Amino acid sequence: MSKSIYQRQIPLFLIAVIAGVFIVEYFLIPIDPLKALKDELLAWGVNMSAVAIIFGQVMLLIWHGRVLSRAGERKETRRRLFESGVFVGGFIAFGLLALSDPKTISGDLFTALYLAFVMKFSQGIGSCGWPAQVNAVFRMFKVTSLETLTIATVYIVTWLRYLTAFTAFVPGIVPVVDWIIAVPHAAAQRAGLIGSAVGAIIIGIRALVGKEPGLMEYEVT
Amino acid sequence: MTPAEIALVWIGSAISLFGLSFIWFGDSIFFAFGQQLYLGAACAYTFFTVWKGLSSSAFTPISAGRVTLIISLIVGALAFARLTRWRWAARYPVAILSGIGVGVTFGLTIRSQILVQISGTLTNLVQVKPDPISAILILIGTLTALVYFTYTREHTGNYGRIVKIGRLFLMASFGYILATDNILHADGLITLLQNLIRDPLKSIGIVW
Amino acid sequence: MVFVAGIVSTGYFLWRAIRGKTIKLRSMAMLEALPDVVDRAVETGLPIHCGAGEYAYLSGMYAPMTIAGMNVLRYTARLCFRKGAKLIADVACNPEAFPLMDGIVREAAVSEGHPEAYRRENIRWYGPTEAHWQIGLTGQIASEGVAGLVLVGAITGMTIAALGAVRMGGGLILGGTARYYHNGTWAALADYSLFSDDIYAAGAIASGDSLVMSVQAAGDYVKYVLMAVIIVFAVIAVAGVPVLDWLKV
Amino acid sequence: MLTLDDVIKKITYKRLATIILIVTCIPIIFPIGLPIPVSSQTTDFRKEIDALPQGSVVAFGFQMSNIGQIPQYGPGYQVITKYLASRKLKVVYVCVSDVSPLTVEDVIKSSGVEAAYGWKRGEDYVITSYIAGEETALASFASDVQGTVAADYYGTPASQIPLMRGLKTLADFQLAIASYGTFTFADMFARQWAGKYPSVPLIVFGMFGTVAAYYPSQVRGVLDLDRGGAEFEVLTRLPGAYSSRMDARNLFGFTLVILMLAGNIAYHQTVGMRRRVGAGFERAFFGREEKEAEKQ
Repeated sequence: MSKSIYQRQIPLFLIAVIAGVFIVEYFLIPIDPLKALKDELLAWGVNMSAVAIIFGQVMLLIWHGRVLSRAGERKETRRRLFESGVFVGGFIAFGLLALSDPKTISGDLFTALYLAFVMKFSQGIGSCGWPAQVNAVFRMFKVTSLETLTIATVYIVTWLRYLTAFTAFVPGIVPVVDWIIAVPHAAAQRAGLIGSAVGAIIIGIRALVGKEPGLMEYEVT
Repeated sequence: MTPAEIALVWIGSAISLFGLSFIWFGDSIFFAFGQQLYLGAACAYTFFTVWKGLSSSAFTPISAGRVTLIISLIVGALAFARLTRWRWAARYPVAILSGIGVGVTFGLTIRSQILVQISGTLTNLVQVKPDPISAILILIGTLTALVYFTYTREHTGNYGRIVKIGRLFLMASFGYILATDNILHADGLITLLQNLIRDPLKSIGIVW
Repeated sequence: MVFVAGIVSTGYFLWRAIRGKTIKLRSMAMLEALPDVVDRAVETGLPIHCGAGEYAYLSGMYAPMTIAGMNVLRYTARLCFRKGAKLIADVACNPEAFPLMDGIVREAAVSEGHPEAYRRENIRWYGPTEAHWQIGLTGQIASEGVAGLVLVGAITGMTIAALGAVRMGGGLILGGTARYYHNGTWAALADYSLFSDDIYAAGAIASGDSLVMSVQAAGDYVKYVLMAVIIVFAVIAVAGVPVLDWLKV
Repeated sequence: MLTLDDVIKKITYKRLATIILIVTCIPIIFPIGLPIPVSSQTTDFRKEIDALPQGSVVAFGFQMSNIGQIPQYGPGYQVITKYLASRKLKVVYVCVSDVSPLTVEDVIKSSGVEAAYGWKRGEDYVITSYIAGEETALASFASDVQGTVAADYYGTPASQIPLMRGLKTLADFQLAIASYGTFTFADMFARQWAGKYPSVPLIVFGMFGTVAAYYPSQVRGVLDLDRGGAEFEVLTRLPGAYSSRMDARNLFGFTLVILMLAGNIAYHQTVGMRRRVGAGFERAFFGREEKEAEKQ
């Protein structure tokens, strides 16, 4: 048997068959055996997805090992050692904390420490996005055409509508923004959704006929 | 508050600052510490979540006799074949998951992204909502913005003019969603500052 | 009806393409800028980060966006290996596509004659949630620098901190998503943006396969049909025909 | 002489961030007390709750995309929970993201409803375990409550939870509340809950723009995140964190708008209204035209 058959052709065929089952069940024959097959495949998907996360975690640990082993200079090695040490330390410490409590990750101590460390850092880094946006708006929003005038005007008007002090003195801003949401935004959003839906359908059909290159690498070994 | 709770509030605030410090100091040792601790701790959390998930979606049903699910675990584990010379075997879980993804998307996309959107546009017209002119504007906006998303013709001449109208609608929409997204992030900063300034002081009894 | 229009239109263009009658799609600024970004990476010695977004799953609603992103990843990887730039592929929070991305990058290295340039540690997964992705990617960009970030696929609002890191590091940002609510951010923050359906067209162009491009062109005709349907339905709906009942789902 | 353009050019990325940070800090340290007018969406949100008789059961759909959202959304959950408890309503928190159960638990603790209103787990409120599957999860809960929630977050079987008895479908609830951190959930809630069970009014704690199309027909009231939360605090006279955040948001917003306008004035002072290739936003959206112009 040619290598290409079991390395590429069968997986591509599997994609087409599985996608086909879902499509046929949805559009054409909603019969019980087909529905049962679909449910079974969905259950497989949930499990495979979970196994994929375990795979990712193993790869993450391998990544730390590889990066550490490849670190060249002393300074870089020290830094990598520190980073990997904190990562593995955090993993083990919180892992043991969960294991030490019958409620594992729902335990009181785990929750308290998790909120203090993990949530707080997530909040801190999550608050780093605004300078990028503010910078983009400040530096890039230059009104030079009708399009840029439109986006800049809507941007400012929307901001003002969400400033309570402004709406208290200029309540007329509220219906203006409500109109923007209901008319131009709704129209553009509908077009955007229809457009991307068509693109997605075309990709789906290409997958069905095995002509979608984004689904699989070409390499045969 | 107990001393332990006060300590946690102050430690939490310090950790938040490690994250925020990124804007001014970039990749500092504090940022790296917070980052790696977050990644490690959250990975441990996820490990237990995934394990719990697998228990209910795989181990329990398998022990109850639904043996076909064993295949899903075996095929899923083929992802590890990427680490061996039989790396092509990892294409099987990818193929099954892609097949599910493509299949699931198909019907739902047609329903929620095409039919519901067309129906919405027509509803505006039939019910004359919000007003007759606006209802017609929605129709024009939807059609012209959709013309923008065509790729076989260059956007020049009369066709380009239609696209230009569509682009105006898109611009208005992007202006709105960008502003609301900015506000969301601004609120994130405000929340953080409020927590950073008030919570530690509140924990030691300073409230104003 | 939409399903049938899609099948018929795609089938027709596929048949034409197989017979050699291919169709070209209009050029896209983002793809045209990509070689320049790779050149910049070579000059500065900084890496290019490329991915399909933090929601680039295979098994869910975002599968088509992921697939489009994979085509762009292959194109970017080939350019990087050809020109000698370092590529880092960023895997989504749910690593279903990890093996696929690993395979595509490896294939690109081999096909460009530089198998030694493929390194597994350059395919990176940061953790299972959006926050992991954001924190991990931001940290990587901060510590290693970046010449460009190419993200095409299922992107969320959590990318912004990473985009800020790219800006701070002087890198270029290219990409976009079909998730509508994030188009505004990408319009403002990216140097070259793609919106909604643009990512699918970009994926087809990036594949370099004339057959794929021709099939993508079928989408235009489906859209024309839909436009006609909207106009006709609008007219008859106003005339009192219960069109909305036909569309009930 | 220093022109506006010179000043603008001196505002680097970090300096810009510093300016905004300082401006935002001021009202947090020294509250100003700017007015907070209450919008109709918030009033409608309250009306739907007020319309319920004591003992009614509410389904609180709870989705958060990540744990870092707790501080931002937390006060909203707290004030809503407090108000529901004060009205002697019963709540089933339907957790459709992995961090939801943990968050609800924190909300119940930090809002102090158990002590203040005598709320009891199992009788007055239930926290479901994480129901995976996003839209499928919402649909499944709506059509088969007992089948979807076999046990609560603490492992108690649904059959042993007094509040869960008699709850078969979403139609057995008197009100549904949707809250979400991921925008796409707005449509899912509207489709699976409000769309399929129109007899159960749906109110939302989330960004207004995401449900604008459904308001007020399917979605009867909206708390528009921080602004809506602040309005709700004013309306219900339950003091919370949002009201004080509004001062900071106002200053943040006004500064941003002024800076943007100043940037534009400076730009046009130096280059005039003529179209400059590669200028600002043009580069992002019209890259292709820019290339064509370069060729010409």
